[in-house]
Amino acid sequence: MILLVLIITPFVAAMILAFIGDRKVAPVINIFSSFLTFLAGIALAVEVFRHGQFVAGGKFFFVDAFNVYLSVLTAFVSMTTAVFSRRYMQREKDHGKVGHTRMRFYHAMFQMFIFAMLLCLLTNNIGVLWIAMELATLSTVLLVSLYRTPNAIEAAWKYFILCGVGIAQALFGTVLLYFAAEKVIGEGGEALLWTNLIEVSGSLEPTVLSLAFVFLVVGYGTKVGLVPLHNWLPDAHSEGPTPISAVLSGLLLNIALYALVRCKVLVDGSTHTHYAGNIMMGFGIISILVASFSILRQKDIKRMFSYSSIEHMGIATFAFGLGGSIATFGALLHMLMHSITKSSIFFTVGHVCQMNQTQEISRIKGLFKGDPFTGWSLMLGAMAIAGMPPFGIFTSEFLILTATIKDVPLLTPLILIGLAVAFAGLLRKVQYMVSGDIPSYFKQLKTARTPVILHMALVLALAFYMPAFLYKWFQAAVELLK
Amino acid sequence: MTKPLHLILIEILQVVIVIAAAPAFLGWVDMLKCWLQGRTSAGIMQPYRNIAKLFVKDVVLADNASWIFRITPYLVFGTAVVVGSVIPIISTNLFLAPSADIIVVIAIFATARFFMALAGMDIGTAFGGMGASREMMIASLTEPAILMAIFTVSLAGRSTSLLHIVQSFSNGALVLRPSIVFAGIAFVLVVIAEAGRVPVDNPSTHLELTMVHEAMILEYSGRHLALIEWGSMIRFFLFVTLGIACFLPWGIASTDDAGSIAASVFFMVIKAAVIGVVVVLIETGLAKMRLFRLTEFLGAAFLLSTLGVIAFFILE
Amino acid sequence: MNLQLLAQINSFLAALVLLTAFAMLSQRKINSLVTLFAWQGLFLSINTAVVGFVAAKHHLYISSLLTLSIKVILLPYILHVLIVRLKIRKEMETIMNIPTTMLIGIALVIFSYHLTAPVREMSTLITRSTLAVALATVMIGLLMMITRKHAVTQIIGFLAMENGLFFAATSATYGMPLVVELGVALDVLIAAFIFGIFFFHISTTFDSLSVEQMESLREDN
Amino acid sequence: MITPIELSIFSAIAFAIPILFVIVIGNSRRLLICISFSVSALASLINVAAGIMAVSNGEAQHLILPLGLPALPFHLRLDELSGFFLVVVGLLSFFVSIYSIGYVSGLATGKPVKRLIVFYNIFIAAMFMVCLADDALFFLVAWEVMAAASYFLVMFEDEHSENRRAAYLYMVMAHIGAVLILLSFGVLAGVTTGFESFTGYTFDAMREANIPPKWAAVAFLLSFCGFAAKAGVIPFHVWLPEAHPVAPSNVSALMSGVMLKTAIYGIIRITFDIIRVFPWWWGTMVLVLGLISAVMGVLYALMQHDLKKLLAYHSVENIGIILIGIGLSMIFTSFRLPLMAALALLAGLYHTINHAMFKGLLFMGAGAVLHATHERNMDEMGGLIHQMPWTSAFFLVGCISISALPPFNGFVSEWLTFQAFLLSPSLPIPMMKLLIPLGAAVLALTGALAAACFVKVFGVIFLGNWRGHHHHAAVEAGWSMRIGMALASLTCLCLGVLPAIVLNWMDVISEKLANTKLISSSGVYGWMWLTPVDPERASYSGPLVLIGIVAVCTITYLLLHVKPGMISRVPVWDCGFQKLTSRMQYNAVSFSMPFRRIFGYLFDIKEQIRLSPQQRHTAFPVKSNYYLRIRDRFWGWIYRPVIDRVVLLSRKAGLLQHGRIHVYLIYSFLTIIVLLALL
Repeated sequence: MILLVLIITPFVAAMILAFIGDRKVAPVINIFSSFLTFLAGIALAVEVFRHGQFVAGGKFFFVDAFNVYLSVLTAFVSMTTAVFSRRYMQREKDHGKVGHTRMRFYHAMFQMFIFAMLLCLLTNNIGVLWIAMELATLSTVLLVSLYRTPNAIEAAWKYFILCGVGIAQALFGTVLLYFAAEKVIGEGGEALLWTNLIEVSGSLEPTVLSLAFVFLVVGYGTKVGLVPLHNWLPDAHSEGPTPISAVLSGLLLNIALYALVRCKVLVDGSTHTHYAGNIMMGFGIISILVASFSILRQKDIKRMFSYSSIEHMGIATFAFGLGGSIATFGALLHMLMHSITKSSIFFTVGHVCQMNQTQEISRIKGLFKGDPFTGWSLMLGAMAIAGMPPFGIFTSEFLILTATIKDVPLLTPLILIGLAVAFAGLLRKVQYMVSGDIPSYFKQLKTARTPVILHMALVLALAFYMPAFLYKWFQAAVELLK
Repeated sequence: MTKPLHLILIEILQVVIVIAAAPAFLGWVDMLKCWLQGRTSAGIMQPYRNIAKLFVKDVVLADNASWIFRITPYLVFGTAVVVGSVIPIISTNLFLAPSADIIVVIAIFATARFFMALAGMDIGTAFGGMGASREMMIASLTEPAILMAIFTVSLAGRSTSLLHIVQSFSNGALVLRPSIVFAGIAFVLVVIAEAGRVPVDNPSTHLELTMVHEAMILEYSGRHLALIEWGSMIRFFLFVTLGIACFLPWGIASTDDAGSIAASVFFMVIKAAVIGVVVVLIETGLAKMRLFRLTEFLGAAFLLSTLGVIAFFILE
Repeated sequence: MNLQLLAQINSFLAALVLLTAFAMLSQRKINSLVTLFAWQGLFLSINTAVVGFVAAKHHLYISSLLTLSIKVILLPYILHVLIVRLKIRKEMETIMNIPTTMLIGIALVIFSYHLTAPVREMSTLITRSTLAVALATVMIGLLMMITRKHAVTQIIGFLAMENGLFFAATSATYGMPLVVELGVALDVLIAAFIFGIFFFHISTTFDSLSVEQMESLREDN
Repeated sequence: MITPIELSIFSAIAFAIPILFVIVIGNSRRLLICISFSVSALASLINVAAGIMAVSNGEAQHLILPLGLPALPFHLRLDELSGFFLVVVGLLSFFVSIYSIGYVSGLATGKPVKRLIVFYNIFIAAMFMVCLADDALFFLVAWEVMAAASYFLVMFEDEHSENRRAAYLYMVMAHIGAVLILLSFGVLAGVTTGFESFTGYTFDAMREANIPPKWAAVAFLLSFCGFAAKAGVIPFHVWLPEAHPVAPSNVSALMSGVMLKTAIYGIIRITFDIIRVFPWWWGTMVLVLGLISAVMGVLYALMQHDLKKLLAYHSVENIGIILIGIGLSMIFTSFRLPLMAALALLAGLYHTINHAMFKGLLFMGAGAVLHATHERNMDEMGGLIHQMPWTSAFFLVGCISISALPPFNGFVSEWLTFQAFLLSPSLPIPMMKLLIPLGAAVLALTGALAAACFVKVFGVIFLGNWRGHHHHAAVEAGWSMRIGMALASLTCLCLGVLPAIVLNWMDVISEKLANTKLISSSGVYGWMWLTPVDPERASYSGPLVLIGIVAVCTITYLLLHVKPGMISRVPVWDCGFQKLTSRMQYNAVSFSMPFRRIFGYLFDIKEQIRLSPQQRHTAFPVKSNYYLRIRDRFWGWIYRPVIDRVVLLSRKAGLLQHGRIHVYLIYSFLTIIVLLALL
């Protein structure tokens, strides 16, 4: 029941918003519906906390420790993003960057996107998971090109084509999965239900599954933004409107990783080797290195932070590939922390860009003096994302790194280099932007502080105190995944 | 164990001897020098006359002289006297001796030097600064050498406290230890540097480019100058006695009856006289070195003392 | 009808699909490219129907109809309209010269045959041998997207990949569950609309549909 | 009865109060500064008390905060070692907080004082937490918070590019160091529990674990590099002379005085407390690095004429001296010579507290001078002793102490180190017997050079005449600054004169870490005499030496002043020719010239005299100007190449984002092919 509310609310909201178009109420409805979604998410969490994991809707939905926290996270971040985007998009409209039709489109598609992601998370059917993933892509493609600038269109085109190709690979993988499953479970819809697959995963044909995993990892990996499949990501993040960058970076990547990990579990269950893990570790390392070295030379603030998203996804992927209780725990925590932190950073970046009317790092200066709140939230956000305590990302990186040096000591130097370079790069740029004197073209604006404060407070709090239920879920998820 | 009264007496006696005898030793050295260079000497008492003369003179201070400038002479003199009270010269029954071992002694001298250099910079003349700079440079080179020499001795004597060094040597039979010999030679070189004698520094010159010690105290006059002069005489003498205590301690009284004290005083005079001869021979033999040749001179000292340490481990 | 014949039909259709894929790879004229794509869709839908008949899976008929309506009628029509509207030149230049592309294509076929061999061993279906063809079609579609400079051709390549996937779904396994089939079809439909919109945007902003103008977001400077 | 550990926790929480004040009474600056810094002074004092209690009652106390991960809450532990470091940190931060009242209110308006107050308090609290932490996670959290806070403090005047550069360099090196430490904890915890649970992260678990030698070596090297990066051990020192000068002086006092010490704490904690059993080459490595840092640090310092840069390089030197003690102690420990190990360890620890005191004092003095002159270049100063008598007196105390001259504290610790060196003959390995004494020679050289350097510093800044181009009316520092410095100087004197008492108090540390008491084996003379090992070997009595010197000086003075001859003040004798200008004085550059000549090959020196082209008349001397630039060779040797590599690689990474969608498609195509081929 709650599940239904959770899934349906954004869908309905999308319909309504598409219908009423760009009125004063539109952003309010947007916020309200995502708030409703968030409440539903909370309720669902309570439900799961009470009775543990369950299957609903004729085995169509499935909620366990792993996806419940992700769906609450999704609901939460999309809510705050809606709050943020209200004033932000209003201002974009005032600047004449977007018209009425596009605003209508923006609001509708935003909700549609949330719907797709929640469907992704909560469905029990691998095929539907794929469909929802595709839907999520399609619903954001046109949001990326919202500004209709040549660059925006180029970015959106690349996003569309690359993710389309990737997703197609994923479908092929899914087909192979089904092919292997139907022999064991028998034909029909049953054979695609994750709950059934996990039970029989031991008896699935290893060769087929490892073949399938190649396609799945390439397919979903494209959306996770793993190097060398990442090229769409910086473009899409930097050219799209900031709220979209926030949800793409904070949520979509998580969802894709979620899908990938679900598949990994099946493959591991079948092959009983570390095959899938090794592939993921490889992708993770490459992503960390390439992303961190790219951060160093970015001239565009949003591009820089999108690269940092690639880096962190690399870390999480690596950790999942590494396996083991500590590393997996760290990875789960990392997904949580990263999406909260990164989205708050993007909020701040949005404010910064609007105040300086540019995304060029070299033209952004003196934020400490210009607008202390924004300056400090950018600085602290960067510190948090770069893995400085007392913020949560440090905790997860701590766990992951310590686990790494124990299990694969020879890879730690690479990760060390990656982290160090990324830290140096981020700090250099951010320090440049916050310090110094205010440029002439700087214009202080009223900013949406609540989301930023909420996120940063959350990251800080989770670093110092992790609630018991969250810990319980993580442990359960670890049991499932490790 | 001896009665405290005796100890105090001995202590006082030694301090008095140190203060009194130091100018005489310098006079002796100068006298010998004059003889060797075929000049008629002013006699062994000349340093006393100088000091006396300076004491009766008035003090002329530069306008910008600060309190550093004024306390330095007292510190120089005071540190010298304090050191004089801890080095076993006439007896090993010094109750003050444990309060400072050989490293502390060197360090106390360093303190005096520190203040002297500051005083040199206080007036703000080029000479003062030059003297201070050079003095500290020389000191930084002598320090390692002297420490290695001491190291050798205290390795041999298994202690850095002078009393025990003296006892362990003078009680032991007279054996010729290569390490001690090396260290001894090194020590002589170092003493020459520390006391500002030729070839390191020429105490009798006032030619600005060669001055080191004199440059620092150029601005002093009257009783201040007297104290500094006297202090540095004591310092010179103490280095000699330190050498005696470390390298030829035989004859230093370990009991405290008057006879043995007297004997050890006698021995001390003899040794000091001999050492004076050695110093003079070196001084007249060598010419004043250029400042940057000193590195070689002191390097040699350091090398010898290090050889001493190595010899100790290899040969003994 | 006996299964043997049906199996032969099935493999024959598979061969045709592969053939059309190669034809598309070598085709320069855009209109005929679209036509070829329609043909491929047709073979696909027939094949689906056949398989449905063989396996007595009635939902496969539905998906066959879906394929017919979308991939054979709707999409080609949309593409045609676009081509006419946007006055796209008929000749498409490629990045690589055609023969090389063909060679690579053949290599891909062999490679995918090699890959799917173990899978074929364990399968009991009569359609099993067509999995290699499906994979090859997917690969060739990707290759096509790589080698063509034009937005429309890239889309066609993309749809060809979709075809390959669909072919895999119907041949390797006797069709995916219906809900999935429907979802996939829906996605393809949405995708079609989206690239339709895109073509307009691109051509209005860059006044040409060549992808080569869209290379400004680069960092290798 | 409240236990020490609770006490120090509460006081650490008390550091939050000033931060609240910033929010509450942000508008009235003067009041804010007074209250908040007094509060932090008080809190520091409480910590000192806690530390003293902890050391004296001598058993470890544990506390587990309900924070962090449920399975890995924050463990705290207050044992003798952490107690000692609490005292070190607390004492100096107490002095500095008092000093800051005057210093900060003297800052120009418009400076972000609130930022300063907030991070100042976070910084100190974090240092306390570092000393208390007892599990890897909490330790690193505290450690990094400390680094971040100090980073923002260095960034204080972020409008200057040099501040930004320094802060950036510092933060990056600190973070890399922290990650290295993290990895070493990873090794320790990993071999402890194999990571099936979180329990392995507590130091207790690591203590119990018996770590295989190879892994232990890895852990040690990692952690040592990490801590060395923080302590500024050569060659990890480059950030230090950049960061300390640009920070506000009270901050640089804390950073140089106590923040570096937390690294020392870490090294001791890891080696002596957690790993405990180690081969002799670890100690040798530490010793050698210590010696290099000591002598190189002082030489670099000699070459500087920027006051705070010079002091920063001296921190490198003194860290080196501390490491010499610790290294010796490690060597002795590895050869099972507990007594000597105890001596060397105490020497190192004693120098730790000494350096904290006098370096803090010197930086406070430097701050006062900056305040008065707005100058950091010593060659623009001079004769300040007349305008600022108090400051100069306190600064002099600092100079004597750091030059290791009796009767002040620096000497005592160096003396102890020498004694430790003298015990080296009892080592079993002949080679070490031969080589370690040379280390003593290096230490002696260091001491002498330090003395030279501080003659230069004091002479050039406070003595002589004003050298500056623009004349500036310097005024004496305010009362709070003077109190801060006075307290520090007093501590220096006490530590120098009464070392026996302090060492007695510290001895419990050596009992815990080196398994033997030091004084107990030689406590025959009581507090007057310091007799490590045994009185036969060596003895030093600070009180007697001090009393002796003072007594003789006073007696002489009195004797000479029964009938004092008159003192006439006259202008300086200008050697006959007129116009003896103040530019003719020796300044920092000319003072260090002999040293440049002798040790020049160690530096990257660019020295030239440019003769101005226009010659007015052959009779006049040509106008010439002198140019000198001295660079740290290590930058060119190590850092520059690394940076170049990184930039190069990042350019390579940029090539991936080529811009052509076909290329991207090829990437994904090839990825599939490769993965399938690997199948």
